[in-house]
Amino acid sequence: MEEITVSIPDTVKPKLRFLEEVSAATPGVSRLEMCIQCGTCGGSCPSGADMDHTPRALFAMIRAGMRDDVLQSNAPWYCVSCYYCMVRCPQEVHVTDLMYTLKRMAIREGYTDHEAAPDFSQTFIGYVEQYGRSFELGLATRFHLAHSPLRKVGIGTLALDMFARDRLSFVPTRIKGMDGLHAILEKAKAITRDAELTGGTQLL
Amino acid sequence: MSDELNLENAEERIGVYICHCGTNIAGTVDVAEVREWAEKRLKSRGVVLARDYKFMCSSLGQELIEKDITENRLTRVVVAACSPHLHENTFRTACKRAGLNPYLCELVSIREQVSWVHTDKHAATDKAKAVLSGGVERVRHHQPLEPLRVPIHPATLVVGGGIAGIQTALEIADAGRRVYLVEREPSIGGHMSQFDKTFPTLDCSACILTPKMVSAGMHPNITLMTWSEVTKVDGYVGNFAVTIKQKARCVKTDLCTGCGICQEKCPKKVIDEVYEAGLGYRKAVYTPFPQAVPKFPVIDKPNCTYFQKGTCKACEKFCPTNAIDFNQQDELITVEVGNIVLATGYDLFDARRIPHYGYGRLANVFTSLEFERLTNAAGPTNGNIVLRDGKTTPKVVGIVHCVGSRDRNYNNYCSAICCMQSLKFAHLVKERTGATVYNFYIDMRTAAKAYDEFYQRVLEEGTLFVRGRVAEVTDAARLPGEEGKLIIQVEDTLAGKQRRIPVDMVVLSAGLQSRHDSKEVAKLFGISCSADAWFIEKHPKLDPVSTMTDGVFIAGCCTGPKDIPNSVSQGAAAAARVLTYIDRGEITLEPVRASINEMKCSGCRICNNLCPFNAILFHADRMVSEVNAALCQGCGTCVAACPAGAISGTGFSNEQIMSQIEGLLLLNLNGAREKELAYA
Amino acid sequence: MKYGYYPGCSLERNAAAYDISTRAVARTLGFELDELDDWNCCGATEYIAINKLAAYSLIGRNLALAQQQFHANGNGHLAADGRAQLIAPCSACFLNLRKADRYLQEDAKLRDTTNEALAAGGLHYDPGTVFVRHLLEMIVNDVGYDEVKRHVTKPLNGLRVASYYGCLLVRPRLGGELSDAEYPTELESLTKTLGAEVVDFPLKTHCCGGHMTQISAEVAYELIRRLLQNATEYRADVIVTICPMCQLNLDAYQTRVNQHFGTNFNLPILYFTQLMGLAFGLEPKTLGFGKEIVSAENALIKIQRSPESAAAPAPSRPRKKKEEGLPMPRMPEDEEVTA
Amino acid sequence: MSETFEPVIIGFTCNWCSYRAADLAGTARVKYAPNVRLIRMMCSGRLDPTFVMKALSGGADGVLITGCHPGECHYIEQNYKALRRFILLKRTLTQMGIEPGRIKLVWASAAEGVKLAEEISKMVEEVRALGPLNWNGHDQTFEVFETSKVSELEAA
Repeated sequence: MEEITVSIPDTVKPKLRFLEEVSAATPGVSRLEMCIQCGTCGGSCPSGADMDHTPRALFAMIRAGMRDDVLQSNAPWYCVSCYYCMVRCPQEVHVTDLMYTLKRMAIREGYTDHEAAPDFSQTFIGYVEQYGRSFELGLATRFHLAHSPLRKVGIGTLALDMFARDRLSFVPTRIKGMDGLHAILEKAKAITRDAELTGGTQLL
Repeated sequence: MSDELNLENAEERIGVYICHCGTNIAGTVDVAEVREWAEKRLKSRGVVLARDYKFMCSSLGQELIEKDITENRLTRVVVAACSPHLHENTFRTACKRAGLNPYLCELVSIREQVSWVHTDKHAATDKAKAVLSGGVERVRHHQPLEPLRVPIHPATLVVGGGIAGIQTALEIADAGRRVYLVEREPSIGGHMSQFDKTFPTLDCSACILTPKMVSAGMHPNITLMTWSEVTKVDGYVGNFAVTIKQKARCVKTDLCTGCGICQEKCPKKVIDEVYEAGLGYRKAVYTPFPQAVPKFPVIDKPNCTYFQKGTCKACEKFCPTNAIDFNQQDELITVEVGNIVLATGYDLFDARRIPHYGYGRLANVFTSLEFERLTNAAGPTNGNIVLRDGKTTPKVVGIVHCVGSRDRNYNNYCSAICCMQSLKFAHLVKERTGATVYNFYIDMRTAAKAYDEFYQRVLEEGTLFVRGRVAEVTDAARLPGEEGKLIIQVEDTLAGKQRRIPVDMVVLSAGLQSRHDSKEVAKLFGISCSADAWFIEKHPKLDPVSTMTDGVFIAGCCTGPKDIPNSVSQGAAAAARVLTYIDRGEITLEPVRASINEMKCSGCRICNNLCPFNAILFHADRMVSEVNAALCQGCGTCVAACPAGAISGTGFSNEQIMSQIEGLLLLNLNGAREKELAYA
Repeated sequence: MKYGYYPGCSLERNAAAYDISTRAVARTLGFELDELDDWNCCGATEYIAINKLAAYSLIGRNLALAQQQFHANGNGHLAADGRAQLIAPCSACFLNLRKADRYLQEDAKLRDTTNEALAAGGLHYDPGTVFVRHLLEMIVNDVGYDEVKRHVTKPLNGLRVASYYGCLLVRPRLGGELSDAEYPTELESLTKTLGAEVVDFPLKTHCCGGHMTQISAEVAYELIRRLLQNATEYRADVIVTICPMCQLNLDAYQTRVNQHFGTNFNLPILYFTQLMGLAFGLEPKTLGFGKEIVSAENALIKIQRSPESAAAPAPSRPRKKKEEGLPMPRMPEDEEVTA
Repeated sequence: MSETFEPVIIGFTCNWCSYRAADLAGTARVKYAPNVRLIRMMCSGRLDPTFVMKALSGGADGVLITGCHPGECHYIEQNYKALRRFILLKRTLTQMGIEPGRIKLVWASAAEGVKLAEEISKMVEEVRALGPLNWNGHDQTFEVFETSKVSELEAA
C-alpha cells in the first residue's frame, strides 16, 4: 500500500480544518462529522463501481485533511443525484449535498480542467444565464463538439428522432424578465466572489 | 406554623459552609468573597457564621459542621458545594450525628451549576452569592422531619416468564418467599426457549433452560400464572394489590395430563407467529413446544373452529380425561404483594420496515428469529438449514448485521447481541451445511467473557467477513452468475470497493426493540420509559434494577438489549433487592409528601383527579380530601393546584419556594446593588 | 380546485407529451392549473455544482414569483396551512424547488444572502410560503383514487405496467413525499385504479442515469439496461414514469443501449398522465402519443384488442403461495383490498 | 442600556430530569450564560403560577420552566399539567401586558445537558433583547393576585 503522509492541518494552518470547511459550505445541516464509515453510501451508489473513491472513503480522506486527493477524485462527478446514499445513511449524513459541495470546491480550486462533467454543467448554466431556460439542442451540440466529436454521429441520429417528434427546438425560449434574472445572478456571483476573498466559507 | 409566618423575628442560627472542592469551585468562584459577603449581608437573615473549606465532604469538613452545631448552637445549615444529588445525604447525616434534624440542612449547587458552567469569575461569584442566599432563605422554612416507615408484604409479583423472570422467581422462592410468576403466553420460557444454541459456549438452549422452567413450575413457593396478564395495580411499595386476568384456557388443569392427544386431533392448523416466529405451524389447541411449562394446552379462541363456527369439538371428543371445557371464562384474580419485578423482555425489530433488504418480498431472506427456528432440532425443519422451499440446502449464506440497529432511521442504539448471534449463525451454517458464509458488519462488538475467542474460532472456520453495512438485497440480476440468486450489494469498506455478492440465503440479524406495549405497561406499574420505550432504571450504572417507583424493579431486556448472562444476573440482582426489603420488614421513605389542612379544604375535589397515584381520598362524610402519605410520591402537583391553598408539601412548601425566589433575586447581575442594599 | 403550475423546461418541448396529457387529465378531473408567469429554469442538477448562491437565487426567483402570484392574492391556491401550492410535474424541478424552500428555512445565512441577490431583481422570498408538490402526490392525495376511478371509462385491461418512480420524487425525504423512499406504492395503486395489471418491478426507484447520458454514456447505459432488463423479465408491456428525465433516458437511449449491449429491448416509456388519459377515454393524439421514440403502438393495440372485456377483472398478482415449504412472512399488502 | 443589560432569569427545574440535565451540563463542563438561577422542585407539576408572578415581580426578567419530556414524567403525567398551566399562565401574562417571551417551557431529559445549556443561553439572549422587565407598570394586577393568596395564608 502506498504510504500516505498527512499533515495535520489544524496545527499547521490556523484556518478551518478541511472537514469543517466542507461541512460549512453545504446548505442545511450536513452531519458530515457524524460519518461512522459503514459504507452504506458506497454500497448503494449506482455508479459506485466507477468511482476512484467511494463517498465513504472521501469522507475519511476529508477527515485526514487530504485536500488534493479529495478534490481530484472523480467520485462527485459520477454522482447521479439519486439520493439513495442520503436516505439510507444510518447517520443521516447529507451525502448527495456534500458531493455538490465537493464539485463546487473542485471547480473553484482548479482541479477539474480535464473533466467533462463540470464543463457540461457550465454549458448548461450558460444557456440558463442567457435565456432563463435550458436549451437541450444547444447544450448537446456545444458540449459534445467540445468533448467527444466522434460520438456526434450517434447523437445526431438521436437528435433527428427527437426533431421528427417535435421534441427538440431550434431556438431557445427567452424569459421576459431576463434583465431581472441577470441582475439577480450577477449579485449572487458578486456575493460569492466577496466570500471567496474574505474566506466566508459558509457562502461558497 | 405561627413560627413559620413570623420569620423576621425567628431566632434561627444558620451556619453557611462554602466548599472549594479543590480548585473545582475555587478556580472560578471567589470563595472567600462569597464567605465574607454571606457573613456580612446575610447576618440579618439569621446567618451566624460562614466558613469556606477545601473539601467540605471530607471527614474533616463534616466534623467542622458537627462541631459548629454543638458549639455554636446552629439550628440550620446551608452547604454551598456540589449537586445535592451527590452529597445531600452526606451533610444530612453529619447534621444528624450532631443532633440536628437532618432535614434542617440545605445543599446548594455552586459546582455543577456555577463553577463548571461559567467562565467569567465575577459573574460566577455573583451567581454563587445569589444561589447561596436562595438556600439561606429556603432553609429558614425547613421543618424537622422524620422518614416514613412502611411495612413490606413478603410476597412478590414477577411479570414475564423469560429467563430473567424465571431467575428472579427462583431466587426469591428459594429464599422461602412466595412468588406469583405471571406470563402472557401459554408457557414460560420466553425467547430463550426458541433458540437452538447459546453463544459463545454453544450450550443447547433447551438443555440449560428446561430444568429451570421445571423448577419454576414445580416450586412450592411459586404460583405460576401463564396465559395471564396484569390488568390493574393498586397500592404502593410494601402493599400492592395487583389484579391479574387469567384468560380462559378452556382446559381443566386439574384433569389434564398433558398427553397431547387434543393437539394431535385438532384439525385447525395455524401459522405460529410467536413461538415459531411465523416459520411453522401449530394447532388451534396447543402448547407452544413439547417442554412447555405448564404442560397444559390452551385453546386459541379466534382460530378455533368450534368458537368460530360452532361445530368441531374434536379435542373434547378425544380427550381421555374430559379436561376440555369450552365454557371456561376469563378470571380476575387479585394478589397482595410487597414488591414487583418486571421482566417483560423485548420484541424483534420488524425487518419489513427496511424494504430494500427484501424481507417478506424475497422468499429466502430470513430474520434472525426465523433462523433460530430453522436451526432448532425441534423446529419446523428439524434443525435442517434449508431455503423457504423446505428442502434445498443453501450453498452460500449472507448474514447481515445491524438490521434496524445503529440507524437513525430506525433504532439509534446498538442491539448488543447481534454480532455474537451472527457469529453463532455463521458457525452453525458451516457446521451443518458446509456452505460458504459471509458476515456483513459495521463494527464487530464481542466484548464479554469468551466472546472474542468465539470470533476467532469462527474466523478460523473460514467464515468470510466483509466490513460494510449492506446497502440492499435484490433478486434483480445484473451480471452473469447472479441469475436466480439473491444479490447482496455492499461496499467492502476495507477494500474500498463496491461488491455484489450472490447468495442463496440471507439472514437479517434484526435488532431488539422494546415491547410494542411497553409504554402501557410502564403506565400500569407507574414507571417511566425512555424515548425508545425501554424501562428506565433508577440509575443506569449504580442502580440498574430499581426504578424511580419504590417497590417496582426491572430485569432483563425490558430495560434494554442484553444477552442471557446479563439477563440472568439482573434477575438475580432484582431478587436480592426484593429479599432485602422483605427481610428488613419495612422500608423508610423520604418524607417529601403532601398533606391537606382539613380546616382549609373546601372539598372541591380538584386535587383528587390530579394525582396519578390515587393517593388522595375524599371523605364524603366530612367533605374533605386527605392524602395517603404512603401512596403520595411527593410531586406537588396537588399543592400547586389547590385553589384554597389547603395542601402543603413537606420539603417543598410554598413558603420554602417563595423565600428561595426572594433569596435568589437578592443580587442583580448587571452590577445594580440597590436591591441588596435595600434589603440589608 | 386550483393550483399554481410550474411546468419546467422539459415540459416545454422534449416532454411536451407530459404537459399535454397533464392538462388533459386536469380538465377531466376538474382541477385548474394556473401557470407561473415567466418562470425560469430550476437549474436541474447542474447549477448547484457550480455556484451555490447563484443556484439558490435562480430557484429563489421562481419561489419569489410564486409567492407574489399565488400567495399574496391567494385565490384558491392555498393549502390548509396557508401556503401557496405550486405543482411541479418534473421530479428534478420538484426537488429543487422543495429543497431550496427547506434549506432556506434551515439556513439563515443562505436565506439572507439569497434574498440579497433577489433584491437586485426587485424580488423577495419568505421561505415556507410556497408549498411545492409533485403532480402525482397531488393527484393521489387531493383528487384520490375513488375520484380517478369514477372517470375511468376505458379501463386498461390486460396492460402490464411497470411503475417507475426514479429518484427525485421519493428521495431525499424532505417531508410530503410518497409513502416510501424505496418501495412507494402510489403509482401502482393508481395504475391499478385505471384497470391495468401491476407488474412487480424491484428496481422501481433505481436511477435512470440522470445527466450521465451526456457525461459518461457508458455509466448511464448500464443503469438504463438494468431497468429495461428488470422490467422485461417481469413481462411488462410499458414502463410508466413520472419524470421527464427518466422518460428521456429510457426512451431516447433505448436503441443505443440495445446497440451497446446487443440486446433487443422494446419497451415504450409513457407518462402516468398519458395512461390516465387513455383510461378516461381520451384520444391518444390529444395525450401526446406519437412523441415517444420507442413506439407505444403495441401497447395501444393491446388495450383496444380487448375492448369491452371490462367485465373480466384484471388478474391479481399471483402470490408466491406454496403448499409445501415454509410459510412466508405476512405482508401489509396481503390484507390489501383489490381496487 | 441594552448593551450592559444582564437579565436575571429564575428557572424551575424538575428534580428527575432537568435538574439532572443541569448537573450533567456541569459534569460535561458545557458553558452557558450565568443569568439563570435554578430552583429544584420535585416535578414541573409543582409549578404554582404564583411562583412565576413572584419571580417576575421580585426582579426577575424572565422565568424558565423545565420538565421531563411528555411521556417521560417520573410522576407519570404531571408534566402535562405543567404544560396546561404554562399555556394558561402565558395567556394571563400577555393580558397583563408582559411579553410572552419572558416565560419559556423546555423539556429536557436527564441526558440533555447540552440541550438545556443551549436553551438557557438562547433564552438569555431573547430576554436580553426584550430589555428589563418593568414590573411596576403591572404591579397593581399582581397585588390583587398576591393578596388573595396571602390572605389565605394568614387565615391559617
